[in-house]
Amino acid sequence: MSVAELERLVAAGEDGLGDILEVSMGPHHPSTHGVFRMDVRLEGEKVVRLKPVFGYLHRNHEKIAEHGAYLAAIPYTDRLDYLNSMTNNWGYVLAVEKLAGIPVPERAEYIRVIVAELTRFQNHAGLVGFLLQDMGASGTPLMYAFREREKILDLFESLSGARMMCNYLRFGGLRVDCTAAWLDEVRQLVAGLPRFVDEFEALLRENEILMARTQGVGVLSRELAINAGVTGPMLRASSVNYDIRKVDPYGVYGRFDFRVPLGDHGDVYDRYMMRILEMRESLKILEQALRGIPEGPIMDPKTRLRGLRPKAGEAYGRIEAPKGELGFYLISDGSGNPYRYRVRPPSMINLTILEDMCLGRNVADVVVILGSVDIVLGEVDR
Amino acid sequence: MNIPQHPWWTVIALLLGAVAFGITPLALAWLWAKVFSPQKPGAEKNATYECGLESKGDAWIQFGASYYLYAIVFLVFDVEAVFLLPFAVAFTSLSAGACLSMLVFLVLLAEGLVWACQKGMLTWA
Amino acid sequence: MSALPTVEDLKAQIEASLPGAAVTVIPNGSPSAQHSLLLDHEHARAVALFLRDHPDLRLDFCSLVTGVDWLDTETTEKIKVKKMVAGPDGSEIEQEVEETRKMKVPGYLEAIYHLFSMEKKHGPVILRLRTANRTDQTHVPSLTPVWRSCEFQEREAFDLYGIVFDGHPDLRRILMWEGFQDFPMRKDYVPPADDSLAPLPFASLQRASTKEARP
Amino acid sequence: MRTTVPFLILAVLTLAGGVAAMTLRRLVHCALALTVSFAGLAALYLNLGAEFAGLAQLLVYVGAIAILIVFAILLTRGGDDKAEPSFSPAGPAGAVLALAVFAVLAWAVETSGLAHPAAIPAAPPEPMRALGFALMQRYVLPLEVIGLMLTAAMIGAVILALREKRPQTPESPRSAAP
Amino acid sequence: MADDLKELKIELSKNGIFTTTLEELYNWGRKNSVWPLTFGLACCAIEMIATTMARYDLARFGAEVFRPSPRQADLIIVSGTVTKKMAPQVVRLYNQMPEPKYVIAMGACAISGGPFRDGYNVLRGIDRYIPVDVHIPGCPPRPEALIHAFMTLQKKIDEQALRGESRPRHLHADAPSEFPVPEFGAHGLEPAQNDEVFLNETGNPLRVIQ
Amino acid sequence: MFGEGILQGLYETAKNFFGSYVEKDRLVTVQFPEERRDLPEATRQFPFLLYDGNDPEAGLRCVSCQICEKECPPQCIHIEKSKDKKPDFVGKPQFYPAVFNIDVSTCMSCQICVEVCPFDAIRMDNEFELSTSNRFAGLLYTKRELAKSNDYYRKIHPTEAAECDERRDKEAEAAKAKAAAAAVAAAKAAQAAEQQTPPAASTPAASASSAANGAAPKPAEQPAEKKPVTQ
Amino acid sequence: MTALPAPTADQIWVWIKAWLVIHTPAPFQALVSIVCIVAAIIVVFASLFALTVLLERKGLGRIQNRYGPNRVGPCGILQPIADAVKSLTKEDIVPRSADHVVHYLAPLVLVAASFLAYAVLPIGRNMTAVNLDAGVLFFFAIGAASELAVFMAGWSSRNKYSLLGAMRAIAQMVSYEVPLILSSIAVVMIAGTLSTSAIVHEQARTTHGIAHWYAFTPWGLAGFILFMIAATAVTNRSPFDLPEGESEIIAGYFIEYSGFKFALFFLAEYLEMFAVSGLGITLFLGGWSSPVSFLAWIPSWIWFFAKLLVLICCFIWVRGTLPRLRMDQLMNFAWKFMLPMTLFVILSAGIWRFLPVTVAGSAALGAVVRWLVCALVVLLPYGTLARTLESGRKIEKREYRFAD
Repeated sequence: MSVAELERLVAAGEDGLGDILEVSMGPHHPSTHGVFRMDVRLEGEKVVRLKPVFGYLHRNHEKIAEHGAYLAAIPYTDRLDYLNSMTNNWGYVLAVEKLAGIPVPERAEYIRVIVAELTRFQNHAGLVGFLLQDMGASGTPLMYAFREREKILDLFESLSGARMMCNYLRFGGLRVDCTAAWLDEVRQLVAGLPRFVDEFEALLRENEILMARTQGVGVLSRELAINAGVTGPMLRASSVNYDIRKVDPYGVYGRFDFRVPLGDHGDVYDRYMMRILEMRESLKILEQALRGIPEGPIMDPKTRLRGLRPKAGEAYGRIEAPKGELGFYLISDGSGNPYRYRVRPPSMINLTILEDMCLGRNVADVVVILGSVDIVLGEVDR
Repeated sequence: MNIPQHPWWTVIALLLGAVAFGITPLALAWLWAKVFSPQKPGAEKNATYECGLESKGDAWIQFGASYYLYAIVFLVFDVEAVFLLPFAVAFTSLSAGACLSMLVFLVLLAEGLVWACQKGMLTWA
Repeated sequence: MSALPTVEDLKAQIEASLPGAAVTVIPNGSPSAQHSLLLDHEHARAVALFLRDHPDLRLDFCSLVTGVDWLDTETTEKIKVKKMVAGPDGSEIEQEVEETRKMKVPGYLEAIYHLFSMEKKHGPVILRLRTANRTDQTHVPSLTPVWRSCEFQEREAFDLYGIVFDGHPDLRRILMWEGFQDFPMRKDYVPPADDSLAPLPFASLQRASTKEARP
Repeated sequence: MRTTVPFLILAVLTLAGGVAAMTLRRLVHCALALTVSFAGLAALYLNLGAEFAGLAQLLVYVGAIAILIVFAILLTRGGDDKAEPSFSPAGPAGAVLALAVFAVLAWAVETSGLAHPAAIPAAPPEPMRALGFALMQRYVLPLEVIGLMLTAAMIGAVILALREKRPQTPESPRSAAP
Repeated sequence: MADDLKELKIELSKNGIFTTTLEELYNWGRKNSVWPLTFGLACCAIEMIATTMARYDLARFGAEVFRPSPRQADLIIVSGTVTKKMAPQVVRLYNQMPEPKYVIAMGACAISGGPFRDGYNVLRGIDRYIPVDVHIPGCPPRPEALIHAFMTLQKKIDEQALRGESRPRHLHADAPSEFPVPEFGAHGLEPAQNDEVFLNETGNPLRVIQ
Repeated sequence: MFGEGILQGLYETAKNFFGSYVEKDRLVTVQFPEERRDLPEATRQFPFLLYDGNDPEAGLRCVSCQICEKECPPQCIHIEKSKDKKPDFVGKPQFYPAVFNIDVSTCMSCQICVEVCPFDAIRMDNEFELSTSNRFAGLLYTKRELAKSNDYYRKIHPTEAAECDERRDKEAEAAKAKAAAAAVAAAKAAQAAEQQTPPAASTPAASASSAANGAAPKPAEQPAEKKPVTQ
Repeated sequence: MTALPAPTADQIWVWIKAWLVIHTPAPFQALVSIVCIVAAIIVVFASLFALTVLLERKGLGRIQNRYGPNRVGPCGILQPIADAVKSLTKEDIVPRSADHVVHYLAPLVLVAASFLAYAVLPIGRNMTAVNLDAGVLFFFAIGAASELAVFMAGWSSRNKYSLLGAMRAIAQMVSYEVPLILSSIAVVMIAGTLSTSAIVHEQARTTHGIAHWYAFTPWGLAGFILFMIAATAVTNRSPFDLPEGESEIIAGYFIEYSGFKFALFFLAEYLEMFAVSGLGITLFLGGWSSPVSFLAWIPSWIWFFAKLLVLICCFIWVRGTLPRLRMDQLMNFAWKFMLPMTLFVILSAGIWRFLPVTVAGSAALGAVVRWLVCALVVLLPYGTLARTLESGRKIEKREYRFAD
């Protein structure tokens, strides 16, 4: 080895940080929750830059909806956030109801709450399972989560005919009414679900590895969260009390007694716990809704589904979807199809601050942070 | 056994056996490919996998120094273990004084470790 | 939800605090009655900051950003024009003639912002920014410096509508690939010819994927 | 024959490893070849009946030193850098140095009693235990010195590494460059 | 199918018992150890995950070993909408899998673009670029339907001959094992389809109707 | 902090492991294809066409009105109207589909075709074992494959079918009564006209709006009819 | 060969081998003997690998409320064979830019190193393949090769993820090898030998019908637990499976391996797990000996494999439960917890020897005092270390507030 060489090595040693490794994580990656990609620059294993790249599932939902009738868009909304078709339906029909001024019967509102909260429950259970999967828990929590999810999907199927793509809500009400037997099944399920949440918590809530992996990781400050338009459990984990069910109550949410859990640290653990606590609150809402559900029609017979032509104008309807504020913005030009149809996808906007949360952290943290954001690519890319 | 057997012959045989155990299926697989299922390399197929994208930049880059430190500390403790082993074998018949001197040896190293710890050097970057 | 001033009051407040700002109220005819404010480009960011930081408004949460494409429209109007026409006697006389004139109203692209307040828990206030036309003057000021939440959504409007947001930190295509040249959400976008539905088993399925927006 | 044939094989292996380590073009290959050489040396020890020395050689050299070398290569130049052509300006000097070391060793061996088979004492019945006793009684002071040296080495490494640790910005200037 | 079987039988008798048993062993091993690639695109991916979960348990067929690296996978389940932006990646992943490899197009989108086929960024069926073994209609197909498709695939594997002209693609030395990756163009993918793959039942390339 | 959380987790999984041998709840696998769960009645996969009686061609309810074709969100239905007409179940001459194709490789199982069909002619099947290696022929269902009998419908959707049958029976009866009444009216015009109320709500057009309005059950709302003597 | 050993159940395998050997011509006897040993090790542990893979898949299934593979052959027992056939006939891909020679050698080195470790494991009474004086040292020395093999695999693939995986793997194996060796040194101290057979013999002695397993002493128990934790890490098993951390770096260092080479990695990983568990059994759990003398009639090799099976089940159980650690936590755990703890275990073992067996004339009291003192030497540092392990970041149970 020559002296010059040695000097070069010493210089390299002074530098000491090593080269930057540019890795693209995704679009095919086990824990990017679909075809999401992060262009990551690594120094060793530390992330020094992270650029989210998406659009790999951009399937032109908005364009298609602008070409179709108002009714035809409902089954497409199922496929936005494909884990939560019921709440997607609700967001859309809410916007149409606002746009066209359609009233909704009370019984329909109650059933909407029931299906929406069941949806929220299964979304959160699944998310927690996926999050732990990202942490390498070899599938067990995910299996337990899906075990319960299947029970909920069974209910959805016997109500609406499909497991995932329910296509159940209609502007002005619902597609079909539920039977008393179905409600009884829901009651039975709701009575059994707390046991699952308990089991889930026992499995991992106090697990040292989980706490070490999540506490203090991916901290999101209150100010940044608000400014970046983060919504949903992620926002509340950063101790912002903002839940559209409380702030801008839609449907009959104003009638129910439930609480909004808030986190103080804004880290992954808080986000994880928000989901678990919200599952419990959902069960509370479900109990009340099941108690209070009135008899009556589910649809105003005057409502036109086929060939709806709202007056020219626009409306923005938003709901608290499991992932955050799901909004639909519609502009009508008086014709049978929306002139502009726009989805406010919560998980896409929640991704805005992904880089801020990941900088300086480990590769392993990145997947956990991403997991805690709870994205669904169908919604991010639409 | 009446035949003088050096134990290392068994080790060598085991080594050969293990290598054969590894090579045989590889050879079989090669044979299978020859006879039935031809290998079909291709520009895309034999490209580096990177999440479905074309790999950009080389993987063989200069790595950060944090790994190196661990290797050195490991080396130190490996050597320590090598000295510990004869001591451990003789331990039952050693005097307390000898044991104390080994304790000193250990404490010296442990102290170094604690010092490194306090300097934050054993915190993974 | 605390009380939010009406759009007219908002307009007055803004114009009082920011001299020179031109704010137009765009009424909304639907039952939702969500009226909006059209801002001028020069003062858009100042207005946004004002709305965000005003202690009574605190519109700290920009929920939705979207682009809309309004096509060039042709309006025909009948106007009476005085014209010299040849009189019956061969001389020119002035006569009122009814004439239909086609007016081409240039279309424009619009960026729409829906603002809410997380602190005051009210909203929405809707802002609109319009480009001059759809072809070469498609710039509007970016509001990303005011609200981070606009970052991806403005990029999306850029990607799909071609609205250029001046001052955006990282204005690249977001959903389509780099190198894609069209703005597919525009109303007059036509997919490439080789992109027909064929070969589907029945040809009549060629649906209006290339059709224009219905009137 | 029984002792010489294995010896020859192992010696050739060791030497081949060494030569390969000098001549191969890819540094990681050199390191791996060096490992083969280490392993060959360990096998030579074992062949001589020095079980402890041989296994310790494996443990320390193959297990730790080789890793260290590999890390050093990856840390300094990535993996792909080719070694320089075999004859660098420092080459002849190295050769002279190697010869000198060899000469000294040869002289030492020749003058010590080990060169004469008759002088080799019979191996103790429990070599490990004997080694332990020797280490803890006769060589206890060297042991402590070794302990001190090891600690010093560790501290030295830490200090070296400490210099490299500096406040890091998320976007270091180098990474900003394309 | 019946013709295939007959041909297979004749072929088998020609090759003697050795090939027969070898073939049986080969097919038996392949069909019972189909490891899918961890690869989900959209809605169908959730049903694919549900299929591996406790209720449906794809593991019973020995297929729960989802490998994240294409090098170790046998099966790529194209589960969901393939967009034009994603299509090159899917093809590349398929290319990077070792032979024998199988493709299941799960759900309407993967087969034909499904409900989204009107979209400007949606590929109208992954079979334009890679050969698909089994199609499952549905949007999304139920987990049972995926299991059924999986069994269809197993049956297909089981019927494949080791020798003779009817042997599957991967046993032909000259049949391609990788397919050109489409490139991003200014308006769409180029080329819009691969004529060597996109064939109708008669084996003729399907032309795009202009 | 001492590992108790880990131990608790291990206890939970052990409970599930041993529980799987004794408790039904901890071994939830349904071993498809040998074991099958009963599909709920509402389950929908792909549409099929209903026919009455035994002849799939003659009994086909579809009158080729093409509403479903128009309303289908993914546009997967293709209908070609017949040139001639054939009588439907009430004896009214109607068109029938010369070609009725559904591309199940595109169908999104949304059931909107069922909702909008005014003739109870299209319903959702619950068959899902449809995987095929035949991309084109295997996934294009023609009229022949789509036509299924009313008995089949009764089997897979008993409640819905009963409702539908009842409605159609009423319609048929009403039509018959109307025809009878018309016949009677031809003879004794004045008397019969007073007795018979025209069943306005039961025309196909009216049931169209009912189906479109979320298939709200409404037979109860229908005006009570005097049951005419039939057979 | 003077006499065959008695063909008891305990010695049946030894007897069979001896029988084979004495029935071969004298010049080949040594060869036959060696071949017997080698074949036995390879066959037994390769089949154990197949069994374990199946067991793991089915066990994980049960933990997750499902069946696991059950359709290939009766109850799915032919599943591993199907996998083997598939792997054998799978195409082998070597990336173009890879270092082909090293890429090819890596799995072979790994498998060879894994098999070599079995040479010194006493899998039954008189059933140690090679009774080396420095058996334990041999085991660790051989283990060093597997680190290199992993590096070779990861580096030669020239894939970013595989290189990350390889770096992780080496850093991890290197860090946990130290506690692994140190915790076994405690046993060597008390046993006074490095020979594995001698260590087992030492533990096979009984007092009042209870064997002298080192796991029955406080330092031995602590040492065993530490040893097994380190073993989990060294063999890259969950929750220390970072080098192949699927959710982060896809498949880690063997990301580019296909066909049977990949299967060899799989095999080697399991073989290492068996080997290191076997060493744990040898060192702490009395090897092939029975814990209580009235169960001594059960053949020794059954004892060994029963214990091995139990440990394997524990590995599976842990894998089915725990999430993975992060790299920095893993390293912290090794250097700031495992290493000091093993040093205290050594200290405890030293104290154990120097404490009197009887106190005030009572053996029972002596035993109690010895137990308490040694346990304290381990437990006190455990308490402090567990507390300070995450001193930089506070890890705590949290309470949450709710807004109405």
